[in-house]
Amino acid sequence: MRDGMAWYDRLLNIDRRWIYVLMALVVIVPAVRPFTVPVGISGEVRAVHEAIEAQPAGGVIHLAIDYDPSTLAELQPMAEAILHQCFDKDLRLVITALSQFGPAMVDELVTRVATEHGKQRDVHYAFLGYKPYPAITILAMGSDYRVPFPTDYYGTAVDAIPMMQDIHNFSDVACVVSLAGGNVADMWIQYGNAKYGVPVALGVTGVMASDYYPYLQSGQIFGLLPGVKGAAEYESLRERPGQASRGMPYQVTSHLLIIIAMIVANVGYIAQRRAHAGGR
Amino acid sequence: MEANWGTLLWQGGAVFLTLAVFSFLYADNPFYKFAERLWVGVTTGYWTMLLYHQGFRDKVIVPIVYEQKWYYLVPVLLGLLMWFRLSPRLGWVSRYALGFYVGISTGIFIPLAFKTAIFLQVEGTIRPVAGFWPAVNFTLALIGVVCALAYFFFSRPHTGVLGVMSRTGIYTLMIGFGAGFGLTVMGRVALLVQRVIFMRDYFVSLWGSLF
Amino acid sequence: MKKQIPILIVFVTGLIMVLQFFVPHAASEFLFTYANDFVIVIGILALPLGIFSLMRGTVIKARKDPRERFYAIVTIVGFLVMAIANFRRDSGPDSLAQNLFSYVMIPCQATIFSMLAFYIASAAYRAFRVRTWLATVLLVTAFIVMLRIVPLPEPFSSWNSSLVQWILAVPNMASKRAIIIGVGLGAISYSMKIILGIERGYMGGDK
Amino acid sequence: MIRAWDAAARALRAPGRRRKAGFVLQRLLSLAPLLIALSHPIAAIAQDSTLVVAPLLSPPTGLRVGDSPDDNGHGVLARWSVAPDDAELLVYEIWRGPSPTAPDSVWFQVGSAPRGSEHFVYFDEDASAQGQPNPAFVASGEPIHLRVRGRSGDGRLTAWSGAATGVGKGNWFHRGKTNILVAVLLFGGAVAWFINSARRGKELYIRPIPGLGAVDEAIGRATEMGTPILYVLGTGTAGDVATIAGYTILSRVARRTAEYQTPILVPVNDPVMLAMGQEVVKEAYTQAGRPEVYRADNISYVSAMQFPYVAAVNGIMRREKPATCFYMGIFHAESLLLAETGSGTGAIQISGTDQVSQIPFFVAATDYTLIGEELYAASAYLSRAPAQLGPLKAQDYAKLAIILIIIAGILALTLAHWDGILRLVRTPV
Repeated sequence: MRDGMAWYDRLLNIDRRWIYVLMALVVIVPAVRPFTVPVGISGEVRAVHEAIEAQPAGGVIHLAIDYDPSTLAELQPMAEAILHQCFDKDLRLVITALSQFGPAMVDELVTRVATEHGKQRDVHYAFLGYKPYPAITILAMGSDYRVPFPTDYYGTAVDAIPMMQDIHNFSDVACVVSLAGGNVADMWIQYGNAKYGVPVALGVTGVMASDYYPYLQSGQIFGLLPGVKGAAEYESLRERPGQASRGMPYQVTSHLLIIIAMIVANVGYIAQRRAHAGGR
Repeated sequence: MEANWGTLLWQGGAVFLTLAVFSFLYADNPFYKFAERLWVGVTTGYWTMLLYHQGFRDKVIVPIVYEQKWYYLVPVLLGLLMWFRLSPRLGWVSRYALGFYVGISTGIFIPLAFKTAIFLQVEGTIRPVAGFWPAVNFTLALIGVVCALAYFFFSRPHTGVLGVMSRTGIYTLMIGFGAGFGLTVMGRVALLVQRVIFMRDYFVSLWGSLF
Repeated sequence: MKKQIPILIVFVTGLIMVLQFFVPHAASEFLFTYANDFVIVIGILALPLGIFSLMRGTVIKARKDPRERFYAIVTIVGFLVMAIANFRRDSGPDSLAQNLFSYVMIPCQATIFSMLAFYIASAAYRAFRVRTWLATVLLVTAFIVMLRIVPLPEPFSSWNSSLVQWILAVPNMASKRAIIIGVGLGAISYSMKIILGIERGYMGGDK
Repeated sequence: MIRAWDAAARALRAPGRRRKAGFVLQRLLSLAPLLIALSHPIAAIAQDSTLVVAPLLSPPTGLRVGDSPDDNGHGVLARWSVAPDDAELLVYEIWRGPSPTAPDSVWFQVGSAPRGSEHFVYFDEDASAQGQPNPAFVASGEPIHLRVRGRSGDGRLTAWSGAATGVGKGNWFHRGKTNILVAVLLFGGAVAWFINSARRGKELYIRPIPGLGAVDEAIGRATEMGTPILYVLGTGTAGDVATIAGYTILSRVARRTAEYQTPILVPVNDPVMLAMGQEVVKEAYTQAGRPEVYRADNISYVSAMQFPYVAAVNGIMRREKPATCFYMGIFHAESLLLAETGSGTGAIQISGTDQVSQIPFFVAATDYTLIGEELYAASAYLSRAPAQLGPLKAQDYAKLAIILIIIAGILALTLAHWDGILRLVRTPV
């Protein structure tokens, strides 16, 4: 042990391995002993929740699940929370997937959640599937869902789907919620909202979020779910903790650790500078 | 839970490798070195066959053998020139292939970069401004962009007005870096959590099948 | 012969590909695909060079140092087993190839990626100090942005969340835009130097 | 068969015969087994039978079909004048048929355009879809027959516009890319101009780049400590400009290490990069007059995949303990994995990348960082050759021009509501 060291020098020279140990601890503790943390709810998340909540039973929501497996970790919890909400409220769902590697994953997710709620395909929800060129597809859906999707994901003619009988285009849905890991989000704003005037809300990854706040201010989107935090907020609005809420304790403890490490280092640094300046 | 011993064994291997890689955090050690060397070997084997199935077959065998597109012999010939690298005296022959490789890549890059890095950025920055606070923020963002670009002026000394702008610019850049750093923590922690849960679940299921 | 012709090849192919961008005709599309396949095929056929280099390095180390022999065997056996296991294009769900992929490659990859959580913490501790004004700005921004995850009492939580939004939408966006534009211009002018044969360091120096 | 269909379709469409239409539909349904193969026309008819409730609105007029510009020949452009009832409509539907006089039943919809539109580009370049010939395929040079009608939000339709015919052909210039072409020519011209004026002996200044001033010191340090130098080119490919910039700096560094006889280790993750790296280092040693010190094995291929590459390079760092590490090129998540390991071994680290998302980690964890464009300016800074410094001047003027265009564009849009400048910089998708 280096005995001659002043306390501030010690703060400045903590072996990085101690930080590794602490980091390991703060993620192992919630894994072994789960606990919950309160989440503050922001207006842009509440807006999405309320828009769906305001629908009467039988109302129609278009859920556009436009992410692919690479951004699944952040966006799947949102999709799940919204599906639960819509099925709880007996809404009807039009579901599309405009990302190339998305459809199989969406099918798996929607079937699972619907089964949980005892909801039937084609009666309570319709999964239309994937078509390339999102911009063109969105434009075409504005005229009629049947133009880009003559049949749904499972090959059923859309005309033969009971739920779709009175649903032709965006004027028949209350709003579009697009969960996107890429620029499909922009296309919903440019074509869905700007051309056809359908209200659009977005769920995006944490990194993308900052690019979409301006659209919130300009009213081109009515709500925004930013990353895992947005998902966790949404889940806590549903009072149904899911993946995102379960992930939050880890995030809180680890962020706190890094913040404390930064404070410790800087307290040491300032004290050291003071001491050296005083000694001279 | 029903135990599938084969799967449990493979998972045990995965847990061992996970711990071996993590052990590098303490210091380099034989376990890490074992995991690293095994991983490098297995990956190279995987990559080789992947390139064979998806690249060599689709871009060499199919066009030449099945579709008789003889002009695909040209890139193949160039690819073979790369092998002259192995000869100390004739290594320079591979430069012919490198010439095509670099020329094609950079030629494709130039107009595309104009589009994505210049035109799309300029288009994204030109927005109408309405309302007081949006106008303030917008002006600040614009000043930020201009000053940060001033930092990248190379052909003039950073003194006078340019000096002030470039100082402002580097501060703007630093705010961007700080934000980028702070934003990334979340995703990295999520990855670590996945690993921890993977190991927890393994030990739980191991315990369950042993007792 | 050794240098002039490759530089000439770079010039001609580069120029053709620049022009190709502006031509939508089907012939131009064909040219693009064909040229792109040049890059892909050269890359594929160069792979034996890589494998040779890896194996040579492994063997040389093992010859020099007996303690390396075990690791050399691990690498070579790993390579051969995985290559043979993947000989068929589609291996079944419980095949050796699939198991090696799921239980060797994936866990190693996920683990080293997740080590970033440790490194990001130690980097924050070590690097974020109030040494200069510039360093302080970096530190304070990172601090504020990280604080958004921590539950704070109201009204601090909403203050912080608005501040973070502002940082992301204004200075952060400005910084990114400027870097992208600067990088774009730098890379374009660099590419032009490459095509014109002024930049030839990548082919071994100026002379 | 087809004729029977046409009769049925006509019966269904004629207003005032709806009851009969229902009857016909019933008869048709009894024929179902026979007709399954023709499910598409059934759907069209069934759909129409529900829609022809109200009297038809008046149709869009003056339909013309011609080649759509700026494409590879698999597209036609339809133009029309909006229907008098445009305000009541939701969309215009564009339908295609085998000939202008073909019966209604064989036409099918190929696209739609929001109300108020007066044109539609019908583009389909796939000759086959899912193994079947694609009926919507637009063959280059063959006539395409189209007609248009409007549809309102509540399902009312306009009558058909007259059919029109056009041919798609491949075009030799994309007019939407004119602005990019002009930019390429102007910028290329400026680069050439400044290279020339520099060669004619005009003194050119270059501002100091902090990271590069430290290169010599860093090499010296490794030499003093008797350790090798590690040079990492990242996880790009030999065709990426940032990676090539990394090679140029490598060639400078290698020449210096040849003089000092300090080994330089270059692990790469791509076989083409391996060949290029050996070429560069070998040449550098030859130019430094020490070809005998060159070791080809020091430039080694490690792994083609990102993370095994990092694992191996991290291993090299801990085992060989290089006193100096360079990271120049394209880096992704590995930036911090490498830089933290390097800092743990106490190495001096100099980094440079064009990847916006990774610069923060290099700034935090390495001693010097070339930020974005500085990576590209490095070769000019190191060589000071006039041909190298000239283009920098062009870059600076381009930056100035960009700043002015942005400001002018915003002012025009905000004060005069004129989007001309914005349209000037807009590029096709």
